[in-house]
Amino acid sequence: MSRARLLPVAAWAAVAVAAALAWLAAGGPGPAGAVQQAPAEETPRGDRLYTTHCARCHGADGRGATDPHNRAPTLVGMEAARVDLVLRTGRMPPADPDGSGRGRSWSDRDREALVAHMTALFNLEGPLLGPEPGDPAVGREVFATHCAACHGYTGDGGVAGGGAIVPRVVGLDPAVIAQAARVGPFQMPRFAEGQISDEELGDVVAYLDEVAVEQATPLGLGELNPVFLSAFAALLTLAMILSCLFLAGRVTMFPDPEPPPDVDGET
Amino acid sequence: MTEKRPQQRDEGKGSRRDTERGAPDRGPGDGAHGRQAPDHGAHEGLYVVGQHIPPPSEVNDTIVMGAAIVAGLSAVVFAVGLLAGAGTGVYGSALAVGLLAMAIAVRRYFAAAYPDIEGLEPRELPDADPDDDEPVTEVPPVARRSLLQRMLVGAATLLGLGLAAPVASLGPSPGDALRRTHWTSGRRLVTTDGRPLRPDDVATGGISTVWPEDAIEVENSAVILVRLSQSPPQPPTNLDWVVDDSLVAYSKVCTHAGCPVGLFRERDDALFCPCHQSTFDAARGAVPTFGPTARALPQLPMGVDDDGFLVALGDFAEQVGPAFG
Amino acid sequence: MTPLFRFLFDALDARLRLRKPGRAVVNKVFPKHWSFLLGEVAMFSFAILVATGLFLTMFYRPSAEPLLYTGAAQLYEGRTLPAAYASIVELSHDVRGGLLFRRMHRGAAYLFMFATVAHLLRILLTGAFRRPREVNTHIGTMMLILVIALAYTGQNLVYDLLAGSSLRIAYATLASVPLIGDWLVVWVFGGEFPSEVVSRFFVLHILILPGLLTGLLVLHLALVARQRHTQFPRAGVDGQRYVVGEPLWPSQFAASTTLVLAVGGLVAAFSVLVPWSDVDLHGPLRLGQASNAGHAEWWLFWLQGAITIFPAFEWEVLGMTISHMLAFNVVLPGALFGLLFAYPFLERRLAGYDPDLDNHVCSRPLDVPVRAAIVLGVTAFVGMLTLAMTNDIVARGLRVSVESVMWFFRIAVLAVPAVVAWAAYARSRSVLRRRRAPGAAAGSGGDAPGGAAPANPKVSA
Amino acid sequence: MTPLFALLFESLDERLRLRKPGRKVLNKVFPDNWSFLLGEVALFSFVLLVLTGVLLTMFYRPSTDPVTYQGAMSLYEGRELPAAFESIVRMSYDVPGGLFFRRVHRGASHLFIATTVLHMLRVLLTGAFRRPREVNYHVGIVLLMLTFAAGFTGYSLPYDALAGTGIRIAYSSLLSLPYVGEQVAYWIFGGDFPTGNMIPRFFVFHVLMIPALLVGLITVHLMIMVRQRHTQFPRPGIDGHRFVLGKPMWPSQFALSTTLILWIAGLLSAAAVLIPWSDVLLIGPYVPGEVGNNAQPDWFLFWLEGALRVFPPLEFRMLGMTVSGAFVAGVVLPGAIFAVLVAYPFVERRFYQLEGDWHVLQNPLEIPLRAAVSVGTFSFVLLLSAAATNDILSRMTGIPIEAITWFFRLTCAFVPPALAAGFWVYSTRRLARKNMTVPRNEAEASNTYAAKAREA
Repeated sequence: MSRARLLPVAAWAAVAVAAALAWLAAGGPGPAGAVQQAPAEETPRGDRLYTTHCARCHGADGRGATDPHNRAPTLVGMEAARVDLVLRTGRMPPADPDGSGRGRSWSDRDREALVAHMTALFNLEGPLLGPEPGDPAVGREVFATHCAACHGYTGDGGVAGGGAIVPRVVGLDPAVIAQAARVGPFQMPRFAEGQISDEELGDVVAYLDEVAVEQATPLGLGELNPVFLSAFAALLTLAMILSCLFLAGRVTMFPDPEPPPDVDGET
Repeated sequence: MTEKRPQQRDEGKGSRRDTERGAPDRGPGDGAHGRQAPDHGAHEGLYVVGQHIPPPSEVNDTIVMGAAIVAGLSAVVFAVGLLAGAGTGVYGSALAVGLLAMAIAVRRYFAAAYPDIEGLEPRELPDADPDDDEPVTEVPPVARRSLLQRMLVGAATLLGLGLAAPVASLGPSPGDALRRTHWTSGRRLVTTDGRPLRPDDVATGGISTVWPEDAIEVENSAVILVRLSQSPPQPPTNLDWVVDDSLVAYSKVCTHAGCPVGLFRERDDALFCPCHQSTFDAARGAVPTFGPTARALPQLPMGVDDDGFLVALGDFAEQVGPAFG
Repeated sequence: MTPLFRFLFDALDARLRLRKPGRAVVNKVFPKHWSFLLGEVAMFSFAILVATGLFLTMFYRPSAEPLLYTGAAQLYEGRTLPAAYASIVELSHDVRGGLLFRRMHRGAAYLFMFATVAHLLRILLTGAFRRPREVNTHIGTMMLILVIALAYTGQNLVYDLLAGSSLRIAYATLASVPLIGDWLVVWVFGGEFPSEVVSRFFVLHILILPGLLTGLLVLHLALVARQRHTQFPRAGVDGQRYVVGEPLWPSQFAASTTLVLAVGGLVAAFSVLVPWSDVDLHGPLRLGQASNAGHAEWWLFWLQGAITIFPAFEWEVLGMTISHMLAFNVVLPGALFGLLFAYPFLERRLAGYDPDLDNHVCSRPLDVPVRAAIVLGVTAFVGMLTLAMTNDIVARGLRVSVESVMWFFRIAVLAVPAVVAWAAYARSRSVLRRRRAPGAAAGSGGDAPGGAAPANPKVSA
Repeated sequence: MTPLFALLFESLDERLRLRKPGRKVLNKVFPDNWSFLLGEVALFSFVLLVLTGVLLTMFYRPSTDPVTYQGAMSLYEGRELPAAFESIVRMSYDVPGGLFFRRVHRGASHLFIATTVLHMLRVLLTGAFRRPREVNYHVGIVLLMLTFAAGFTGYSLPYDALAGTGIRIAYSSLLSLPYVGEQVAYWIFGGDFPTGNMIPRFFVFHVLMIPALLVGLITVHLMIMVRQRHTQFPRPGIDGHRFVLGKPMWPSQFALSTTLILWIAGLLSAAAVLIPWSDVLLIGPYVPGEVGNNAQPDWFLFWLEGALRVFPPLEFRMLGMTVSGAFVAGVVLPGAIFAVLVAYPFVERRFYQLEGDWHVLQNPLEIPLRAAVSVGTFSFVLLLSAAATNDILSRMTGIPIEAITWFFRLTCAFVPPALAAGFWVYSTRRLARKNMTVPRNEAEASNTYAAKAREA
């Protein structure tokens, strides 16, 4: 019986744990940072960083290579935004020689120096975007129209098939969000000014910040995907069954037969 | 704690608590037995005082049949009238006549087929009444009884069916509404907020959801505009409907369960439905490459008008959206 | 009985042992008297209301948001209407059968109201409310209140101009309650007039009130079955111990089936002939618009009559406002229903019944002078109020000034009931005196106790 | 008993003679086993659903007409929303307790459906459906369908983007009916999706028709149960065929049930605080032509969603009708599963030539057919449900979704039959090992039970 008494307690412990898990599964809070426009200037620091980390594949002239075991693209004339994005997300230099995986995470100072250096060296095109957060309400509508299809209504991400995973975009650096929308990295489609204006990008950033801070319950849960909710429904039911076990006198269903008492209960 | 006092499962007689406590098994009939009803011949708990056996009557039978026929017919009139869009007066009166006729039929039938009983019921029902199921009393069968019964049942059925007719009012008849969309030749492609699009508004590898300029957010006309980046479109894509060799438009309504196909994988030009993961190859006429759907997304005939805006050249060639029919 | 049906019945019987309880049911005896069918009529019209109502809910839009109507009604084609009214116009003009079912719903509602009141009067006049049936009388009274509430909410869902007037009156009535009036308004309307009222009334009308009504109906019938019917005195029958009448099967079943079909048929017929609830020309509720001769529905005449003819006043008492509305739209109906609830005990006290004696035999309306006086008097009072509401029409008809008609009613409303009550009292005394005369016991089936006379010697003495 | 209450009771009793029937009710015996409480939990959560639901109807607006939201929710302040979604936002942000009661309502619905299913499983596995209780078993199955209907319509009413997508899919399944699909869909939706009548109608379905049917059928369910008495598990030395053994309604069972409903209410309130059931505000209102990634229905419809996801592409015309994957997976398959449930009691009775009435429950492993069929069916349903989470799985494991889908296609096709066969073989062997046979009638059953007892 004492074990039965413990059961509901155990159930609630389980609820708490699962909630924490779900929260982690949902990504938890992300970092937030500021950006400045990077000037085009050659600096010794940038030069050092480039030669140590980039030149091996992209070559000192930044023209990349095309031999089978090194397919580094040319950097000349590439969008500055794309370079900045790749560095911010730590995709370069690659962890694995085949160009996949995430490498080191750059300090802002290094990254800015490197981008500035490369901009000067290989005249990278276009501006670096660092939108200021705008109106979240407008942002929600823009997000629903252009982004939700892949990233989910709450920016939670998902799958895109073909092994492609759509990343969670909540709590990212505004610059990452804005530049990703413009340059369309990897599998992601591009969105031109004509589709999402710069200030609309700011609005989207504001909306995603809103999502990042939204915590609907004391467990820190935001709005959950039905699958995670179903896990909680299961826990709730489980807790209920445990309660029944606890409340009911008789728990065994088909008892082992024992010799019948003298009263005879035959039909 | 349990002693075995026999207990009939099927009669709520006695109280189990008494049984378990070993108290005398008092049936709920107690108190009732004292009273004796005047002896009119007790019959299964009902004291029949008197009953009048109806004499067989051809006239009566004819009335029943006539009324039943009228009821059935007017039920049909009601249904047909309603469906055929006749005036309220027509099917309304039909319903009225039908119900009234049915009333007469039922009334006359019972008057003929059953005795008119007057009985005494004790206020305390004796609970221990015999468990037999003889009819209250024998009635000489009405002439053509089974026929009458069948006609009554028939009329009742027709009435029931007739009263089901209003179901048809619940929605218009679809016609070919589901096979047409709002796309016609010269219709501009506009975004959800109504801006007409020029080809260069969609970046390479970009997508955009567009509508006919006069039917924004009309589900069936949703179109997804794709700027292919990897490979130029090739058959079965209709190349005449492709603008500057990379801009192609498909219906956004999934051919499986009708979700909007909003997800574009730029690397392999694949359109992907997030609901059930149907995958379409945007470069090859959006033929399904994976998932539960069997049909390609219809391609929108698209061109550019004199002002340089994207326009439709006509409606979709194939049926849009999930399968039906 | 067709083989299939017999097979199903036997299968069920083998599992549920239906025969015996079944027989108890089919042997239930129903006294044979037309007035005992009033209740059934009410029940059947309720059934019709549910059936047609379900159909109507498929098209009704419980919302006052402006909506562009595009349909067959020339009057409103291409105009923006409140969604509720638009859906009513759509029902009447664009939905096959819509107008008929709307009319049937309204017609059945009127029948329901009428039959319920008539049933209540039968109970009151024949003393069917006496012990042991006070409980069921109270349930019945609550059902009457629910019926009125249902009719009222339903009539306003149409959201036409008249609904506008009646909603405003309800708003004013609620507001007139001292101290909590403004709260009541907010709770019912959800804010300033009219705000949420449509969706609120919709839920009340299709969900809450019908739910309560169904529950009470079941209880009402269960109690009738448990306590057996009352019945009119019959020679040679000890009505205190036996009910005389027709068994449920086949006689009463035949009667009821006929009745339900007849009710349906009549309602349908009237719906073809009478334009119940055609509101096209009223136009939608628009704030700040009202129409002349905006009469309430007939079953509310007595209330509107009360606030029409009685002089207006407004007193400040202890910081509360005691207004004309409060007196005649809150206190007056409250008092009447209070009297209705109290009446069984009141009569027992006034007529001095033995409180431990059950009564199962109905007495004739004039058997108890007190009852005759009170019931008929109050009925006359409500009737006069009802007439009073038509004062403008009377004035037009008789070509006299409304004021004089009003003054006539101000007096008549008080005088007529008094006269009626006095007359009834006197008449019933004389009736009793005549019955006590020798050789008059015949019609009264008097093997007492409780033959004809109220089950108590004191009264007839 | 307080004097007032005593007075009331006495006067009522004088008029209605309540004591005798009252005693019958109070003496009704409830077998005490935890699994018999599942049904009660379902009943009580339904009660809670009605209570909270009535409250919610006071604020919900069944309409999709655009209205401008003014309130505390900054995301939507001053913007145009469909009235239904606007009322949900208002309910959640501007009505005191609104969000809480919405969550309690949703949580109770999860509990309602889950316990209904479990109750049904208990009845199926232990053979409580056998004659004379087939009728009540079928009533129960109809109740189960109604709970699904109630759950789906309720999920749709907020008219958020997920709900809209769900309605869209339901509409497509209706369309896929051969021949009549279009007309039926038009009848239910009042036109081509999305219509203005859609949400008002779902509202009426959800608050009026389905609950009315539920209440009616629950009453029938309970009345039949009372009339037929409870089944019960075998108890040594008790002739369960002739006696029900358990707690009388008063006081034991009354106490238990009261505890139970209070406990449920408490549990649900706690859950409503901790878990964001039915928070849909960030998801936003439904806009035709838009859908978000990982759009799932509620868990109890996962099996249908899963069927739609894993069913191989199929679409051909035959006899002038279109047979599509959506039709087979969304209409035929569930129909078949429910058909199996409905038919099973008769199949079993025929298969083993069972005789007479059965009132004592039976270990499913002692009757191979039941073990095989139930395990097969429910493993199938569970696998389909799992298949509905393929995108989440793919995302968590990194395995491409195509692979996962193929995995489920194969498992759904082969695992359930394998499991069924396995259980068949196991339970047959088990019977042989205990040298038992499947009893033909209850007497035989109790004899074998007594025999086992003597061995023991």
